Amino acid sequence: MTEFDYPQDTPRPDPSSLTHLADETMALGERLPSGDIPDFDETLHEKPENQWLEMWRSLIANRAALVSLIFIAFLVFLAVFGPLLTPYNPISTNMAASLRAPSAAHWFGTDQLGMDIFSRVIAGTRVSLTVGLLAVSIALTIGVILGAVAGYAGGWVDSVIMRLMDMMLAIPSILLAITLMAALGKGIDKAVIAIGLVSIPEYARIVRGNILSIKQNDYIAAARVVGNTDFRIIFRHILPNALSVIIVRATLGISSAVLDTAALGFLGLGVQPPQAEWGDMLGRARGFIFQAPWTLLYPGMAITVTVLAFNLLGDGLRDALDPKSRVK
Amino acid sequence: MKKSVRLLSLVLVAALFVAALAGCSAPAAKPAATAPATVDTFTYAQGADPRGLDPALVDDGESSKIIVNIYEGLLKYAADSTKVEPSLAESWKISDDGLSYTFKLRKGVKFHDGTDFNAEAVKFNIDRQLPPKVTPDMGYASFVFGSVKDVVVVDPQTVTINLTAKNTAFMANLAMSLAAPIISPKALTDGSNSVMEKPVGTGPYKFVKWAKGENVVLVRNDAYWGEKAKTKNVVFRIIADNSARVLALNNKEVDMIDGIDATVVDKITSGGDKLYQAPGMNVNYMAYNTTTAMFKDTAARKAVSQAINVDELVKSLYQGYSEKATTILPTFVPGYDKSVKQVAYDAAAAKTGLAAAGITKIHMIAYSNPRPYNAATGVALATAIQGYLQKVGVECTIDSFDWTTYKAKVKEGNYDMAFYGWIGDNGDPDNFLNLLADKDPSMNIARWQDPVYIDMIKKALETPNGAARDAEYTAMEKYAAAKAVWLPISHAKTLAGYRPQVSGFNYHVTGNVFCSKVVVTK
Amino acid sequence: MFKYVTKRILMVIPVMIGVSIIVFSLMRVFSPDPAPIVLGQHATIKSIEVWRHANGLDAPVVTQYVTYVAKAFKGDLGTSYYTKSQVAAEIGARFPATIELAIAAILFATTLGVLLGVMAAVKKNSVFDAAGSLFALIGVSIPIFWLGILFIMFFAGFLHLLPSGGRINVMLEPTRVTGFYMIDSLTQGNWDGFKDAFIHLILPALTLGMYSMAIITRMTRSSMLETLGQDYIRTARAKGISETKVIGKHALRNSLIPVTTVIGLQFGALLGGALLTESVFSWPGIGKYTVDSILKSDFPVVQGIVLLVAVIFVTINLIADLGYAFLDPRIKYSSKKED
Amino acid sequence: MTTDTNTLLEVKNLSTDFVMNKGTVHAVVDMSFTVREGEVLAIVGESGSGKSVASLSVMGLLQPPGRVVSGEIIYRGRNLLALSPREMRDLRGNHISMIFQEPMTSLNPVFTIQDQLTESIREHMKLDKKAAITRAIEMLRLVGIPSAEKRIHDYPHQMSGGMRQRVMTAMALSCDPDLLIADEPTTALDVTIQAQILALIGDLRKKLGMAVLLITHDLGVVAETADRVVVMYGGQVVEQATAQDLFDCPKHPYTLGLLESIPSMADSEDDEPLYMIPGMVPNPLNMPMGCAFAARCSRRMPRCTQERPPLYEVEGRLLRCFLFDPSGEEGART
Repeated sequence: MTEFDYPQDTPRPDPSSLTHLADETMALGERLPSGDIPDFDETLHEKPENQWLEMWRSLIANRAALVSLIFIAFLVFLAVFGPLLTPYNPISTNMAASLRAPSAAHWFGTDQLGMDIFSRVIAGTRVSLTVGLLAVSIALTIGVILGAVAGYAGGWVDSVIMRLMDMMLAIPSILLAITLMAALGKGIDKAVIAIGLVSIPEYARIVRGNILSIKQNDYIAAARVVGNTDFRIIFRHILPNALSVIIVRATLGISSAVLDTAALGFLGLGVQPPQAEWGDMLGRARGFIFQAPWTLLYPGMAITVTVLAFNLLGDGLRDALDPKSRVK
Repeated sequence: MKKSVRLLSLVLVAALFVAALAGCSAPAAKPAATAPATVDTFTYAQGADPRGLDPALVDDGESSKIIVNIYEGLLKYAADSTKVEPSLAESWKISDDGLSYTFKLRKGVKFHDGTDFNAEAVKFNIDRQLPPKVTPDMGYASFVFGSVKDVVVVDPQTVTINLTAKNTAFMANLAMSLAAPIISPKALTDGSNSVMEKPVGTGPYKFVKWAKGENVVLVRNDAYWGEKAKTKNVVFRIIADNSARVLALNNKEVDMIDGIDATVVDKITSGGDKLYQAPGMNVNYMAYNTTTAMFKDTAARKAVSQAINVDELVKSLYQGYSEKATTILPTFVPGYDKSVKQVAYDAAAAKTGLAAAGITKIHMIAYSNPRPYNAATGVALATAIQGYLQKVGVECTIDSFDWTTYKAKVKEGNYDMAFYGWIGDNGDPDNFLNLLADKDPSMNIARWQDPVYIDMIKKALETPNGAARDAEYTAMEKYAAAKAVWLPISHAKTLAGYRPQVSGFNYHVTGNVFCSKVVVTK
Repeated sequence: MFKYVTKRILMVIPVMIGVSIIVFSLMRVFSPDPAPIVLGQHATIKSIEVWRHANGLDAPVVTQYVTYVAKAFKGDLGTSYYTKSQVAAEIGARFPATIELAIAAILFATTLGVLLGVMAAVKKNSVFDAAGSLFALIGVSIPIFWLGILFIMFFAGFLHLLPSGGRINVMLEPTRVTGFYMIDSLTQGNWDGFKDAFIHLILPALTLGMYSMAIITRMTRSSMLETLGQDYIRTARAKGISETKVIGKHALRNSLIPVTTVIGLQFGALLGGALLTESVFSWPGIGKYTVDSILKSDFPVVQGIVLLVAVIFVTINLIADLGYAFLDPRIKYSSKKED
Repeated sequence: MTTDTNTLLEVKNLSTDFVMNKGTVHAVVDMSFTVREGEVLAIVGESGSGKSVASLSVMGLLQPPGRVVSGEIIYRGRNLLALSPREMRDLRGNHISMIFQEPMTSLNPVFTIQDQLTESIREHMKLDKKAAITRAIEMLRLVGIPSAEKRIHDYPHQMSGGMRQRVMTAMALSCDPDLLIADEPTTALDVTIQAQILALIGDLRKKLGMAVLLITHDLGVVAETADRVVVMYGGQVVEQATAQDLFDCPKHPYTLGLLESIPSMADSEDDEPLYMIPGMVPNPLNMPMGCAFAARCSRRMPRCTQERPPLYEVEGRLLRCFLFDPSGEEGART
C-alpha cells in the first residue's frame, strides 16, 4: 500500500479535501466509512526500529528542531568542556576589576566582585543542564513507576497514588519547590531534589492515562494469556507504547526545570556561592539594573535561549513521534 | 431579586456618601493648595513593611522609622548626635548612688486618642516590659529596661525609676525608638495586638491607615504640644526592590527613598534628584570562631587578616558609600580614636603566617540578604574574601543562608569564619563593644570569652559619662584589635535619595527619619 | 449535574488534608527555627525557650498538627510569628491585590492568546502565523522575573512611561471595600484613582500573563486548526454565511472548549507565577508575602497561604470543568449518565 | 457539445491541483460536463477518483493546498471562478447547495438544529428570526422529521444518523436552490435509511423542480435515480452517457469492471467470490504517462501505456479509450 505521507514541516492539507485524496489509495470495492486517513493506522503497527528511524528522519527534517538539537549539543559540549574553555576562572574574584562593561578582555563584562560574566555564563550551563537532566530523571523514574503501578493495578492502589498526586498538583509547583528549598537549604543537589519531586505528578498522570488506554488492547490480553508476569507486561509491553509521550514530556520537562532552577536562584534559594548559576546571577544583578545592565542581560539571555531550544526540540519530537499532531 | 436591589441601593448610597465626603473635604484642602507653593503630602519609600507599630514588640528599622513620628519617649537624641535631650520629660535628677532616676514630666500632653499623658502612663509602659508581664517577643525589653527594679509614681507629673545596678547607658536607652516610647495605656488595654496595627502615641503625627505591603499613612497631629508638623500628610510607601525605589523617585512618585546603595547613586543624581549621605552608626565585620582549633590562636587569626586587602575590598564592593573600618566604633561614637589600628594588609606575611599555622582550608558561612551595614550581602563579602585567601593558597568553602536561617546557623557555631554586623541602638560605646563580651554566641559570634576584656567592659559600664569612660573604651578597642578577634570591614554610610523640592528632614544617625519639619515645595 | 458537582467538592477534602500535612511537615520538620528572627537581635536562649513553649513549638509535631487543623476548621489560621497579627487577616489584606493582578493577567492572556491563536490558525503559514508562533514560543521560554526586570528597565527606567511598582498612588487610593482598586475607585467615582490603578497594573499583568498568553495562543491555534478541518465548518461554508461568522461562531466556539480547561489551569498557575512577578514589581499581594514569610520562617503564614492557594487551585479546576460542560452540550446532556 | 438553452451548470475543462511538498497531485484533469435544469446527473467513480474535488470546486469550497488551475464553471451564464468571495457566498446555500457524506460530523455539535438551520435562511432569504424559525420547521417537516417543532431545539448528538442527514437535507433545501450537489449522501447510513434518504431526495426534486448533481461510487444508486452519468477514473472523465445507455451497454473497460463488481442477488446465492478489478489505483503523485487505467485493464494495448487517450465521441456518448479511436487500426469495437 502506498503511504501518503506529507513531510511534517509543511502542514497537511485540510482534512476535508485530504479525505478524498487519501481515498484514492483505496482499492475498488473497499468502502471507507468516513474520512479516516489510512497512514495513521499504519504507523501504529510499524516495527519499533522502523519507528525510531522514521522519527529521527522526521525530526531532522524539521528545521527548527534540527537547529535546537544542534544548539543543545553545543550546550552539552559547553557543560562538559566549558571549564576548560573559559577565559577566566568563573569563580575567581578580582576586586580591582569590578563592574566592568563588556570589552575585549571581558566579553560580557564583569560583576560586582570582578568575576568574568562570560566565563560564568558558560559555567552556568553545567548547573542548568545538570539540574534539568537529573531533576527530570528523578521525576521520570518515580513518576513512571507510580503511574504504571496505579494504571496497571487499578483499585485502591490507583486511588491512593492518584490522590497523592492530586495533593501535589494542588500546590503550584514553584511554590512547592520554594517551600522545599526553604526546608532543605541551598545547593544544587537540593534544587535537583526539589524540582524533581514537584514534577512527579505530571509523569505519573501521563503514564497512568496511557496505560489505562493501552491496557484495553488485545495484545496485552494476549500477553497475559501466555502467562507473562505483571512486571513483564508493564515493562515489555505497556511502557514502550507510552514511551513517545513520555519522551516528549521529558524534553519539555527539562526546559521547565531549567526555568525553575533559575527562579529558585533568582529568589536566592539556589546554589551556594560562588558557584555560577544563571538565576542566581540575575538575582544578584537586580540592583545593577542602571549601573551595569550587562550583568542582567547575558544570564537572562542564556536562560531564554536554553529553554527555547528544549521547547523547540520538544515540539519537534512531538511532531515526529505523533503523526496526528503534525497537523497542528 | 429583592435582596440584590437592596444591596445595589446600599452600594449606591455608600458611593454617594463617599462622593459627598470627598466634596466636603475638597474646600478644606484648598487653602493648603493656595499657600505659597507647598505640597501637603510627603511620600517616603522604604524597602519593607514595618513589622508592627508597637515599639515594645518590634525590632526592625522599617518599623522604627515610622514609630519615631508617632510616639515620643521621656528623652530624645539631639538632632545631629546621640546626645540626650528632654522630650516628654522636662528635667531629671539622678541619685548619687546612680540607682534612682527621677523625671519631671511635661504638662498638658495628650495622646492621640485624647487621654492624658502622665506618670501612670510611664509606669504602665515600663511595667509591661518588666517581669512578670514581659513576654519573650519584647525584643528590646531586657536591653532597655533589664536593669530596672521598679517604677514609682510620685505625683501625676513626677515618676521615679529605680535600678538594680549602676548603668551609665540607661539614659541613652530611654531615648531609643524601640521599647522606650510611651504608648497610650488605653490603647494598650483595648484589645490584643491593636497597637501593633493602630498605634497611639503623643508625637507630631497621628496614624491614619496601614495597607499591608503597600503603605502607612500618617496625618499631622494638630493638638501636638510642641511645634506642629509642617506637612500635613506623611506616607511611607513600601517598594521592595532597590532599583524600583530609585525609579519611583526619578518618576516623582515618591519624595524620598532610603535603603539605597552605591549601585544606584548615579541614577539618583542623573535623574535630577539629590543624594543625602552621612556617617552611619553601624559596623560590618568578619569574625573568627575563637573556639575552633584553627583560630583559638591569635597568630592564625592575624595571618588571615593580613591576607585581606580591606581597603581595596571596601572601595570595590561599596564604591565609596561605606568607609573602611579602622576600628569597631563608628567615628562619632564616644571612645573612637584614630590611633586604634587593625592588622595591616601584607600578603607575603600572610602566606608565611598561614603556612606556619598550617591553615589550608577554611569554612565560612554567610548571609545572602543585603543588610543595612552591608548592602552588598554577606555572600558577596565572603566571596571577595575567598578570592583574597585563594591568592595566598587557602581554599575557602562558603555556605550561604538567608538571614533567618543564617542566624540559626551562627548559633550552632559550625564555622571557622562568619560575617555579621551591628547597628548601634543608642550611641553608647557599650552598645558596640559589649558584643565581644556577651555570653550569648548569637551575639558574640567570635565566641570570645576573654576575662581581661570582660572586666574592662564591666568597669566601663559603671563609670559615669566623660573622658575617663571614653578612654576605657578606646583601650578595649586596642585590646580587641591586638587579639584580632574580628576583622572590622566597614561602616556603611547613611544614604538617602530625595527630590530637590524636599527640605527639612532629619535623617538621624540612629537610622530614623523625623518628618515633622519636612517641607515639600511644588 | 448536581451530583457531579457534589462529588467533585467532596474529593477536595482528602486533597486538602494531604496538602496540609505536606506543608506542615515541611515547615515544622525541616525549616530553620523561627525563634531567633522573631525575637530579634537581643533575644536570649532563655527567652527563646519561653517563646517556643508559648507558641506550642515544643509539643510533638503530631499534636501541633492536630491543634492546627482543629483551629483551621474554625477559620483560625493562627498568628503570624513576625507581626503577631491574625494570619487570616494578614492574608485577607493582601489577597485582593493578587487576585486583581491575576485577573488582569488572565484577561490579557486570554484576549491576546485567543486572538493570536485564531489569527495564526486562519492565516496558517503566513507571516502572521510565523510571528504568532515565535511570540508564543518566546513567551513560554523567557523567565518571567527577567521579563519583568526588562519591562521595568525599558518602560519605567528608559521611557518613564509607566510606574515601576506598587498598586496605586496613595493619595488616589479609594476606600477599601472590595480591595480591588479598579472596582473600588470606579464605584466611588474616583476616576483618577481608576486610571492610576490601571496604569500600575499594566506591566505586572503583562509580565505575569505572558506565559499563559503563550500557552493559550498555542492551544487556540492547534485547537482552531483542528476545528477548521471539521466537516461542520465545510457545512457552514456551504451555507453561504460570511467567513467571519464561520470563524467567529462555528469554529471559535468549538475550539474554545479545550482552551477553557487550559485557561482554568493557567489561572491556578498564575498564583505560582505571582510569587516571582510580585517580588519583581513590589506588588503587595500574597505572592510577595509568601516569599518574605518563607525567608522569615513565619510558619503560620506559609501554611495559611499554601492551604488557601490549594483551595483556589482546586476550585478553579472545578469551575473550569463546569465551564467545559457549559460550552459543550454533549457533556451537559450526558453528565447524568457519567455520574 | 453544445450549450442547450436549458443548461443550468456547465463545467468546461476544469483542472484542480493539490500542490504538496512531495509533488503536485492532479486531482481533476480537464473535466467537462453539464447539468440541465431539473435533471439528475451522477458522477461515478471509486473513492477519491476526483469526483468530490470536482464538486467542491463547483461550490468554491476547496481549501488550500487545493486550487483550480484552469477551466470555467458557468452557472446561468456567470463564470463562478471569476466571482468575488462575496458574490460566491450569495450563491452558495441559496442557488447551489450541498449535502455531504458524513451526517455525523457535518453538523456543528455545539449549536442547536434551529440555530444551524435558520442561519442560512436568515442570511439568504432575509427573514426575521421568527419567520426563519417557521420556515425551518416547515423544512424539517418536509424532510419527514416527526414533531419538528420540538426536535428543532435538539443538539445534533441527540439525533440518529438518518435524522441528521434529513436535517442536512432540510438545510440544503431551505432556500429553494436550483442545484443540489449531493456528495455521497447515503454512504455513512445503513441500507434502509439509505433508501429513505434517496427516495426523499428524488421526491423533493420532483416537488421543487431543482437539478441534482449526485456524487457517488454506488452504481446501484445511480441506476435508480440518475438521468445521465459521468464515470471518473484518476481525475479524468472516462465515460459519459445516459443512464439507460450506460447500464444497458457499458463500453469503457473500467465501467465494465465497475458494473461487474456490483453484487447481485444471483451472485450472493452462489458462493462465487465477488468480482474485483485486479491491481491498484495509481499513486496520485506519480500518474502513469499513458492511460491511467492501463495497468489494470484487461484489454490493454501497447499504446495505452505510451500516450494518454483523448475523449472520443461515440454514439452520443463520450469515451476515453483507444479502443474507440475512430482512426485506430487497433480499434476493435465491442
